[in-house]
Amino acid sequence: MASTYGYFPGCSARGTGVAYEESLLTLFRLLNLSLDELKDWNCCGATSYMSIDEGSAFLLSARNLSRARQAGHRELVTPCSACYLVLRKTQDYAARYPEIAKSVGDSLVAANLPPLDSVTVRHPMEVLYNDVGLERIKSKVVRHWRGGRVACYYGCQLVRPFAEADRPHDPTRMDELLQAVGVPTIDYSLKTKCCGGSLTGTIHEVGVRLNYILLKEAARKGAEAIVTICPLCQYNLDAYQGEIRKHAGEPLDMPVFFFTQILGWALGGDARSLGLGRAISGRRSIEEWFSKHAEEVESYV
Amino acid sequence: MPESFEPKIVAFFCNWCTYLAADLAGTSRIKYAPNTRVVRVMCSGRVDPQFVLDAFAKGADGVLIGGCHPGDCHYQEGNYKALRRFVLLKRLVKQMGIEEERLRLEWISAAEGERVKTVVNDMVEKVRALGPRVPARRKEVA
Amino acid sequence: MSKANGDIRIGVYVCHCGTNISAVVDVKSLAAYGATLPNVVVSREYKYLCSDPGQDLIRQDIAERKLNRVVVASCSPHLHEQTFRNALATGGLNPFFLQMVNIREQDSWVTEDKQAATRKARDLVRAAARRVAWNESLERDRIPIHPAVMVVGGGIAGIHAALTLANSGKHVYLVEREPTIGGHMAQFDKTFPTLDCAACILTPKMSAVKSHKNITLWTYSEVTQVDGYVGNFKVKVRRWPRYIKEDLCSGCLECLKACVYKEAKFPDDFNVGLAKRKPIYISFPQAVPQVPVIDPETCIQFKSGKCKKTCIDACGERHAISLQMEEKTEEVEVGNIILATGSQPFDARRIPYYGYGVYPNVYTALEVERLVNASGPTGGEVVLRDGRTPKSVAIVHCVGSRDEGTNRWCSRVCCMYSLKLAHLIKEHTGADIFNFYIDIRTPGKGFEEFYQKLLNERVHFVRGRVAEVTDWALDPSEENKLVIRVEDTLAGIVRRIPVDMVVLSTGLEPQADAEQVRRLFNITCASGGFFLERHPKLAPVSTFTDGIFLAGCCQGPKDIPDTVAQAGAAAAEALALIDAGFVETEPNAAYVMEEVCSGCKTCVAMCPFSAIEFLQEERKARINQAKCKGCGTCVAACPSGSIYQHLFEDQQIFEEIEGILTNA
Amino acid sequence: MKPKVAFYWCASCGGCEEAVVDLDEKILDVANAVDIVFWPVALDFKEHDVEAMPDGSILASFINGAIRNSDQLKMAKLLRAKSQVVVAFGVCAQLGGIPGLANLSDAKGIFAEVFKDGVAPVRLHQNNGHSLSLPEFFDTVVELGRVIDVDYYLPGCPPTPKIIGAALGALLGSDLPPKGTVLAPDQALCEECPRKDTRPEKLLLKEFKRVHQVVADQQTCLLAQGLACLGPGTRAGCEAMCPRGNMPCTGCFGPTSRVRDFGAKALSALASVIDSDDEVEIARVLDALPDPAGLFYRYSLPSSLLGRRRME
Repeated sequence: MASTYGYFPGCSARGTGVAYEESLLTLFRLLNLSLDELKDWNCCGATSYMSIDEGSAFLLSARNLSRARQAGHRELVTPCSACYLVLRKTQDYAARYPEIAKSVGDSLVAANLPPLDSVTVRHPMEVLYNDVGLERIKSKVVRHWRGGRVACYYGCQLVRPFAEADRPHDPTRMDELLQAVGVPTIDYSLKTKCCGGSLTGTIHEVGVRLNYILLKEAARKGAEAIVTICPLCQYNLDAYQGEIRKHAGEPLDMPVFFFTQILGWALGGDARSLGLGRAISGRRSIEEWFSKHAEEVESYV
Repeated sequence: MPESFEPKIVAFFCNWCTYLAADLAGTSRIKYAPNTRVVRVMCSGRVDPQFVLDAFAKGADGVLIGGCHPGDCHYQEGNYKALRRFVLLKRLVKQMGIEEERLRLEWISAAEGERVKTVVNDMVEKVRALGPRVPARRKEVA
Repeated sequence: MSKANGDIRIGVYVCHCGTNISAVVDVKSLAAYGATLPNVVVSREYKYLCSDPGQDLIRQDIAERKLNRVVVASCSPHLHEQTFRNALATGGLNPFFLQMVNIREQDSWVTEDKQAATRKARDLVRAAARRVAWNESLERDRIPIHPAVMVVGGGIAGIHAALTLANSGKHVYLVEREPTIGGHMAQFDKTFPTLDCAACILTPKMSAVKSHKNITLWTYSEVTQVDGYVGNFKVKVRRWPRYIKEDLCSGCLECLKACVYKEAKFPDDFNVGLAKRKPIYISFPQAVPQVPVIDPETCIQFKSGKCKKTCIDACGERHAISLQMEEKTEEVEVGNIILATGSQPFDARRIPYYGYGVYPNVYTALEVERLVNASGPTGGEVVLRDGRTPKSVAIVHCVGSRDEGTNRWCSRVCCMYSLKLAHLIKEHTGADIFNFYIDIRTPGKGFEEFYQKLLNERVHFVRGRVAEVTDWALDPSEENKLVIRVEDTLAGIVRRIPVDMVVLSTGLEPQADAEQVRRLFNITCASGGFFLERHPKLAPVSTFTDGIFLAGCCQGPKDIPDTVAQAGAAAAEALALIDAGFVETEPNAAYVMEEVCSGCKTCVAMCPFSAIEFLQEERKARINQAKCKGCGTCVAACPSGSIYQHLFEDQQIFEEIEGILTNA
Repeated sequence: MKPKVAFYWCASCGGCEEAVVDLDEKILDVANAVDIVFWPVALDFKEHDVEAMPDGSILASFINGAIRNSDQLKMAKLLRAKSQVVVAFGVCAQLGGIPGLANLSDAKGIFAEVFKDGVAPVRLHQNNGHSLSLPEFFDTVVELGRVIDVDYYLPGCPPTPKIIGAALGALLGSDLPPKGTVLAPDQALCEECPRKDTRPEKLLLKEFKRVHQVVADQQTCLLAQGLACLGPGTRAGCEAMCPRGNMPCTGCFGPTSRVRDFGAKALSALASVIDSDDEVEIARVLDALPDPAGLFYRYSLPSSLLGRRRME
């Protein structure tokens, strides 16, 4: 089934998370799922908006949802956990609080956009898990995993408070997806703990300490890499390892992937189209695991 | 419709579930709209469609029937009989020009005091919005 | 059908109920209004009508003012209808000339606006006054009570109820689902706060049950069908085959030794999986009956038919083992039923962040009960699954209690058993013990003293709901430990406390099949899923189904003393009915006006109790007054209006409707 | 001198007049027994002849049809004044009858429906000095008893010769039944139905059928065959004519004295025997009865508890 989903990239896909979008598109192509990007999408309303002026945050994401409806999409895929959360939150609040529903509704009318109609917000992880299924993904694997054990890290926003993408306290679907393509994952008890979020930018040392804890524990449990589903998590964990090395004086250099990169690789995507070259930390491992000879397509029978 | 329109809703509550739920709402001091007037019957199966039509004829703005949840009837099946009649009665009542929201059947168990509040308040609001139900006017003859 | 004929003289009585009613409803004006209604000759208000002087007021007026109808506007008929009917009766009036108006539960207590509440009361009183004019004089029927009682559930509640009844000479059928009676109490080591050993006080009662001449004990059995009503229930009980004949078995247990499985290798439920059992087993040494069970799921003979059957050889001449034994059904008649089906511990897996089932050293309280128990899997040694003795133990309170995410209620026993376990573990291991609690609740005889004792035993108490139990280590001190992350709400800091062992004090939940059981016995569940008592204060062991009583945790979490007290109360309620010899029924049966019945048979299909018979001779329907339960479904269905119902006549209900709607 | 009787029709189809004629030779006995002073459908008397009579000079007036316009109202009152006894003759006079179904609409609605864009009638038409007038057309049809005092009721559409005969007998006889009596047995039709014994004791229906969908079995209970037979709720007296003719009873004899609203009771009885406890399934089964008001109030809408549809 070649299904088409509405697609809302979100800002980080065009900034720090370019590799996420690259690998996502590659992976979906390999599974012949097509993503139809919303025309003229705007900020999802996350972070600053949501914390400063909830009202406008709802309007922003309502506009995106409404555009999706306009484009005739019943399902809207967004890879970013923050976008996912804000879009869901908007739907949820509009459904629960008449006054919010009204203000949103009125503004949409003013902008002569269709009303906030039922659009299901989806995350790629859960699309792969539910719509494609482990079996089908397994069947499409063309490469042996040559890398080490990985820690699947889910972060907070995808699974809480909305528990649709996975179980809120012990999500496992990313683990199951990676295991399906032959990647060994560790039992990682911090998989939903805080990555530091925007603190790395505001109260820097607190933010950095938080992702130091994540990296350290992953290493302690024998993981050689961390795999994420959220651009902010990936950035936080990837970007500050040098700084951590300096302060904690620990030999820490661990690659931090998007799950779409690993899956894409297993299904035959090439390193560039998966944005693997964009990593900051753990470049040596990456060189090794995704080297030319590894890239030669092997056939499974 | 007058500003201060207070709908009057005749409620037929079964003795074992909904009536007890209404008692529980009381002992739990749950406040809800004062518009219902409960007629206690042993079972929702006792509610003769004549009672419902009579209430409407005499000017009730709404009629609420409360019974035990399916499978929970104190008399095993009375609530199913009530349901069968209700489905047909609702159609008849609609033909007689009475808005559907004015006739309602709800399953409320003895433990669901909170639900009595939700149901009654919701019904009162819906009926209030419809306005007073002028009993069907007979042309003044003689 | 009654006629409001002759001279109707109604008395209207409005109750203040202290201020419960009068604070919201204007009782004075209500009484004054009552006086203006047709046929009303006297209308009064009084502080407490249910009190003796209140009732006298009514009796007096019946005598002096020649009342022949009475309207009482007070609380719910479910509370005091009986009281006021008696008042009428003792006043020389047929009790069914009473009509109650519920202006407390369904008016003053649920209404904020005083005018609105008073208006509502007026409408209801007006309706009642109209209706009561049509009430008729009725007589109650008497149903004889079968003296036998069935007790469902063989935990301490069921055991105590059964013994109480049996000792008073009544025959009791005690039905237990497990192979032995004893329930959860049998799994405990010591009991709080006195620390006397559970076995020492339970097992004598268990054997008393076994040997009592008035008790028929059916273990490994369950109730499958209940028909009839108070006085004469017909109950079907399914008895699973245990493949060992109770009458022939001497309880020597040679068969266990002889089993081809030299090693026990199947999880042992009684030890909550901490120990293993063989396919032929006995739950615990003091089990009653002292008879093993063969589990066909695991027995080789049942699985493959290729077993040496060494057990049968071991039994030898007794021939107690019979692999051909089949399930059978017993059917008995009883007058009353006591439900003592208990509760189940909360499944700790439902709270993933406490790591039960993930980290081997996270235990539930019940598991630890077995660990500290001298007859338990470790012979009373508190050791971790890897054999180490814990040096530090965390006890997490309120797991699955007082929690929006799982169960909102307080399970009442966890605080105390947590303190007990803290004491016992310390005694056994000398480990550092941390209790993590929201509040410590010790409202029982000697409970608070026990808590103080624990404080002096240097057990640590941290006030705060545990955020998570985890294995991630921040520094070497936390390596290979379980870390408790919690906000210490007294110190106002977030703490990480590394421990070797975590005990989850799981709360109590309704049995998994409480819903089916409730339907089986036609009773109600409260919102939490525990069985609903008839009245929380005045009828705590009765249900809304006459002749069915509750005892123990099936009605709500409670400790052993409360359970035993309740079991005694339930037994007493049953005894009261049995010794009275009969119950009086509510005279609300339906009846057919046979001279006008056309014999269309519509009603026959309406009755689930087959109380309606079609008379082949007369070609008309007739309702068996004894069988009719008074739901009135056939009355509403009769197309020619030829069926009537006492207490709920069409005319009476039409009058009520009219009364509600004719504006004053 | 022979007692005087009058016959008059209001809103009716004429069937009741036919029923009188259908008395066959009995009509002659009637003619011998009484003196017919007013019978527009058969004899040439005029309104003013009646006006001329002294009050109470007529022994009995048999009025059929419901009251739907001012002229019928006037005649009803006139005859009431002139008669000692008024008999509501037939179900239209008794309960409103078929014309009563007009209460599902009102004058405006009916005219719009009937005349569409054509020429609608006007109350008063004047043309060089001459004027023609029509009676006022009421919004609501009512049964006779609602506008004048009625002594007896003869149910049926039309009443059968047998009960008419019985009624005449009673009136001419010495002991009159109590005022307000419905002159038919106060029992449901099943009592007289030849199929009565074929209804199963516990009848539950999985579906209803409409008469055009099946050829009903000649012997067995029609309801048991899924046909919405209203016999169980309908007063006896017709000797189950329709069931004998293999058609279900439609209720023209109205309810028994113990029922306030024929439709509500018939509805209750019919719905109660649906063999399903599932709301969706129940709704599906009931779709076979597309017009509940038409089915249950075919003859009794004006006298039902609600009386008419409530117009916006």
